[in-house]
Order: sequence, then C-alpha cells, then structure tokens
Amino acid sequence: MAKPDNDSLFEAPPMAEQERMVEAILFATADPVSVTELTGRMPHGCDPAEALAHVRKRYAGRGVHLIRIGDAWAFRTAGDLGFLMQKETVETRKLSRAAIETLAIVAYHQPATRAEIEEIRGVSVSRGTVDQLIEMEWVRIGRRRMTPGRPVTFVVTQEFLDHFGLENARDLPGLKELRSAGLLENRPPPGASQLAGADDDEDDDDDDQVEMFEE
Amino acid sequence: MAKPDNDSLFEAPPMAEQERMVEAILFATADPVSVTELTGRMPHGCDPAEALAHVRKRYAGRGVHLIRIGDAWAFRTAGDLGFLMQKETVETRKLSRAAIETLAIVAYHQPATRAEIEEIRGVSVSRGTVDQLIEMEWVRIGRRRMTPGRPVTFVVTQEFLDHFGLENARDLPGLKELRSAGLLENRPPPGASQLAGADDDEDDDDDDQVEMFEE
Amino acid sequence: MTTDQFQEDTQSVSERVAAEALIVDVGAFEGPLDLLLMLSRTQKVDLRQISILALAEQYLAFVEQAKTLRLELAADYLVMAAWLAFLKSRLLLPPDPTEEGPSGAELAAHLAFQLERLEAMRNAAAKLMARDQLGRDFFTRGITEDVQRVRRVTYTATLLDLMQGYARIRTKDDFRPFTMDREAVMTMEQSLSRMRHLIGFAGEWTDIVSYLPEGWDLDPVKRRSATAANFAASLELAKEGKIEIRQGEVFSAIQIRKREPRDG
Repeated sequence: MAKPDNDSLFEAPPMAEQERMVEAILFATADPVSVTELTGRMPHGCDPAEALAHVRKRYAGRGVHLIRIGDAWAFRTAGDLGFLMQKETVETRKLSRAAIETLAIVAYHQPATRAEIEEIRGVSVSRGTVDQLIEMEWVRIGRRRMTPGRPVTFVVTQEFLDHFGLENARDLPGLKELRSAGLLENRPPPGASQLAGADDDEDDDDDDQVEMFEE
Repeated sequence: MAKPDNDSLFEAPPMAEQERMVEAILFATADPVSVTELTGRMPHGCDPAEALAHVRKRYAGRGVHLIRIGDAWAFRTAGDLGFLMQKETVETRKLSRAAIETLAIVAYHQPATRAEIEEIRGVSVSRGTVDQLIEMEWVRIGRRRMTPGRPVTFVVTQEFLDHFGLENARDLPGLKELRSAGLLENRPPPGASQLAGADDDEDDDDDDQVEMFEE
Repeated sequence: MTTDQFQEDTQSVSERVAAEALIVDVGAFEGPLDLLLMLSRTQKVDLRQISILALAEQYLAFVEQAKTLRLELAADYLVMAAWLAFLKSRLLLPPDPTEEGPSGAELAAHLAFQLERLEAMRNAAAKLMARDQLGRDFFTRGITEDVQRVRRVTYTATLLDLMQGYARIRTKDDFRPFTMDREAVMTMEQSLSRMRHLIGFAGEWTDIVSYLPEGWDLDPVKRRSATAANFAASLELAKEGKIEIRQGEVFSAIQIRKREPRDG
C-alpha cells in the first residue's frame, strides 16, 4: 500500500488499514497512547476511535489485550499469562503499609488533601510517604483546593491506572459500595466549629480543615 | 482458563492456549526469543514451533508481523507502516532578511554574480544564504559571466516565479511602482535634497544609481 | 478495674515477657485510631453495631496497663485516652440540657464512622494491591520503537517581502544617518576613478574646472563638492606621478596635464 498522503483530505484509508495502523503504533510503545495522539499520527481523515474498537475486539481472548487507560490505549499481556513472564517481572519497591493506605485514600477520595488523608488514617502522613508515591508516578499534585490556605490536593495518575489495569478511577474495586455506604464522605466531627477544649488536640488541623470544607 | 501447571507433565495446553503464550512472551520480551527459550518458558509438552507457525499466520497482513531473526522470533511493525513511527513536524519560518534581500537582488538584477549581490547589499553574502535559496529551489546557478575569473551567476527559477505568482522576472514591479505602492519611503535624505525639491529629481537619482551599479 | 492484676511486685517472669510483647505491639500500631480499630475487632461484631462505650473502656484499660508497666506511650495515645474518658462520661451520664456542644451519642457515632472508614480504606487498599499489576501479572511491550521526531523547516516569503526587501536596499542610503547627500556630493574616490579615465586625454594644460562632470557646474552646491573632489583627486594623481599640476598665482586657475613617462 502506498504511503497515505496528508493531502488526501477526502479519502481516509479503509478501516482495515486503520486497524493495522493502530496495531503498529500501539505495539511500538510501552506507554499508553491517547486517541488525540493517534489522530495526529495517522493519516488525515482516520477514525482511531473506531479502529481501536475493532482492534480491541480482535485481541479479545488473545495473549495480548488492548486495554483502555483513561483516554489512552495500550497493549498489555493477558493477566492469566503472568506466570510465563518471570524474566520480565520487575521487582517493585515494597510499599509500606502507610504508603499503600495513603495511595488507596488518594485513589478513592481524590482529589484529597494531606489533611484529609491524615484524618482518615488518624495519624500524620510523613512527607516521605507522599513523595514516594509521587516519585513512583502513581500520585501527582492536583489543583489547589479553593479553601482558605489553598491546600494542594493529590490525585492518582494514568501510570497508576495502567499499573493496576484500571480503565479509569471509577473502576476502583468496591468504589460504588463505599460511596453508597457514605464512607467516602467528608463528615466533620460533631461540633467541630466549637471545639476549644481538651478533645480537639488529637486532630486539630483536621478539624480546621473540615471547617474549611463546610464553608 | 485455569493456570497451566508445570506439573501437568503429560497434558500440554491446547494449541490455542500455546499461541496465546507465544504471543504474550514475544510481546513482552525485550529481545527476540528463540524456540529453545520458548520451550523453556512454556509449560511442559508445549510445541512452540507449531504455535509460532500459527501466530505467524495470524499476524500475516496485520500491522505487526512475526518475523524471524536468526533462530529467534520477534514482533515487528509491518514495513509499510514505518512512516507511522515518524512524527514529522513542519515548521514554517519567514526567510531571513539577508535571504530576502539576496533573493530580491537576484530577481531584479539576474543574472547576478555574488560580487554584484554584495555590492548592492553593501555587505558580504554568506555562502549559507545563497545555498539556502538554491536548496529552496528559488535560485539556481546560471551561466558563467564571460569576465575575468568567469564568476558564476545566479538566476531565479520557475519555482520562484510560481511561488510569487509571476510570469517572469520582468513582471517584478519597478522602483516607481514600489514607490507609488508606498513600499519605497519618500523620506527625504538629510541635507540638500530639499534644495532639489521635486520628486522627479529623486527618481532620476535612483535611475542614476541603477546606472552606476550596472557599470 | 483490672489493674490489681498488674501490680509490679506480683509480676511473674511470664508477665514481664507479655509486657515486653505489648511494647512491641504498641509500636506496631499506627496511632490511637489504629489501636482502637484493633480493639474493636475483639467485639466480634459489625463495626456498625459496635459499642463505643465498651471500646472506650477497652482502650482506657489498655492505657492503664501500659502506665502500670511504665511503658512510654506517645502523647497522642494519652490525648485519645483523655478524650475517650470524656466521651465515656458523656455516654454514661444523662444528657444535661444546659451543656453546650455535641451529645455523647453524636461523638460516639462519629468515632464509629471514623473506624468504619479506616477499615474500609484498608480493605480497599488490600483489594487494590491484590489486583493484577503491571510488571508482575501483565506486561508492556518489550521491544519498543521510538517515534522518530522529524522536524522539517520550510521557509517562506511573500512577494511583498521581496519587494520590501528590494526597496530597503535601494533606499538604504536614505536611512543611513550620517550619509552625505549623494545627490550633491562627489567623493574624492568617485572623482579619482573618473579622472583616471580622462587623464589619458589631457596632453595639454587644462583647467581643473573643466573636469567637472556634466551638470555639476550649474548647482553651486554640486560645483563646490565636485571641485573640491577634483582638486583632491588631482593632488592624489600628482602624488602618484600621473599628472603635473600648476597654479600661476594665488586664486588663479589650477591646471593639470598628463605627465609624460619619459619625464619621470
């Protein structure tokens, strides 16, 4: 097939050809590729979204799957074949319990401030814990909360979704149940605004934080 | 599908399953994989050679091919899709002032030698400037001047005329037209020209200059 | 209270060992909330039905034990103990309508919520980590091909650029700030090159004024410039030995003629 030309404005390559292109582009890289990037790289007039749907179907049940991560796509080996891949297994740094819990809190509550993480865990979060997650590129800094003090928030990244095989953060296991049980709410301690005595020492900052959210 | 077990010595996984394994291993391994290595990594009783043949067939005509490198196998982008692995960014820049002036002199005075260009511009013309114009195919080398040193001359090309929508170089507007189009500023030279007064005199002056350069 | 069981003087060796173990245990807790969650599990009920009063008593007993064993408890454990003691009194005493602040039941409900939420997040974290993970259970492409970034620069210009460029060159002199008016000024160099051509024909003594270029003798400004240039050029040519130069008397005409080679 001749090299498609960007000038061929009105004639996109046939869908079978577009599928081949999507395969080639996604096979060539380890990182997920967004639909936007596919559009940019494929000849003018192509419809990567449709081609992706076809390719996904084609690879269903194969040793390699097409998976979606946010608005990007990547080929990944089927999970049940991991046992063949001892050689490829990368030893990930063992995460501390604090780091794992912090990660989960960020994922389920995102965007989450440090104060919120601390309130849920009941202990202060060491700087190193969040730094480690950021360094692993599983967590990144999101927008600042539009509350007094404008605290930074943390959100999970595309790498996080990719690592855990999640299409998006809504696919987190048990998310719906947790939400309907009200466990993802930011429920302020009763009487938070009037706490002045001995009982607020435990999580002084948290109380302040919650007050902020109430505004 | 149940995880195949290395202990199932006497029952190899079905061929379809072996194909999936070959796919996954070849996909994930950083180097081409030999049949020996496949045999070592796949469950006992598998026939990687046959599985490879099936996989090769399956990927024939796809965006990635199974290819043989020595006695090892690997997936590779289909040759005709190599262009997708290049991301071409076209940047359009304005020609430099030096290049435009050089081009203008060639166009108005062609055939023009380098020495003539330099005399008119009043500065030396870098080799790169002329080379750039030649590379753009707006200027080409004309006949040598039949003067001592037999210097090469430069003339404008058909591409140049096409780009600027000119039928030939004589269509370029003359100085008078440039002036009436407001392109030549009528800024009176400091000093005595006020004595001379009329515009016509200035025109004459220009003509004189042209004569002077033509000598 | 059970504190009498832990009198120091009656402690057996095994009790001491148990106390050591407790020290380790305290270190294993991530703060009072974590400890409370562990204690609540001993109630063996759904966290939603947990008795906060019983939990408060368990916690206070734990802290009491630690004190008896002279274990150093971090400040936040003691703060929690104080808070739970306060909560306990609120829960036990009938509500006092004149008392400000949240009721004991409200405080207890919030603590229960905190415990349930912490446990939920722990379970979620466990589920997350139990998922297939990239690089452990599923894998990316091993042989990657980098996308080559090819940068192509095209240059462009318009006819306007071209004409403006040409106009700029041709009018360059106008913009040179200190350039003399070339219209009315003749330079020595111009005069010199002109006279070199003419001098070959000057066998006879000729007035220097007659060498003025055509037209330059009409405008006084031009004439002055050209005369001066011619004079300077004549001196230059005389110096080169090309011409001879003479002036009869002050202010009279300056005359030049070609110098014959044989005179040299």
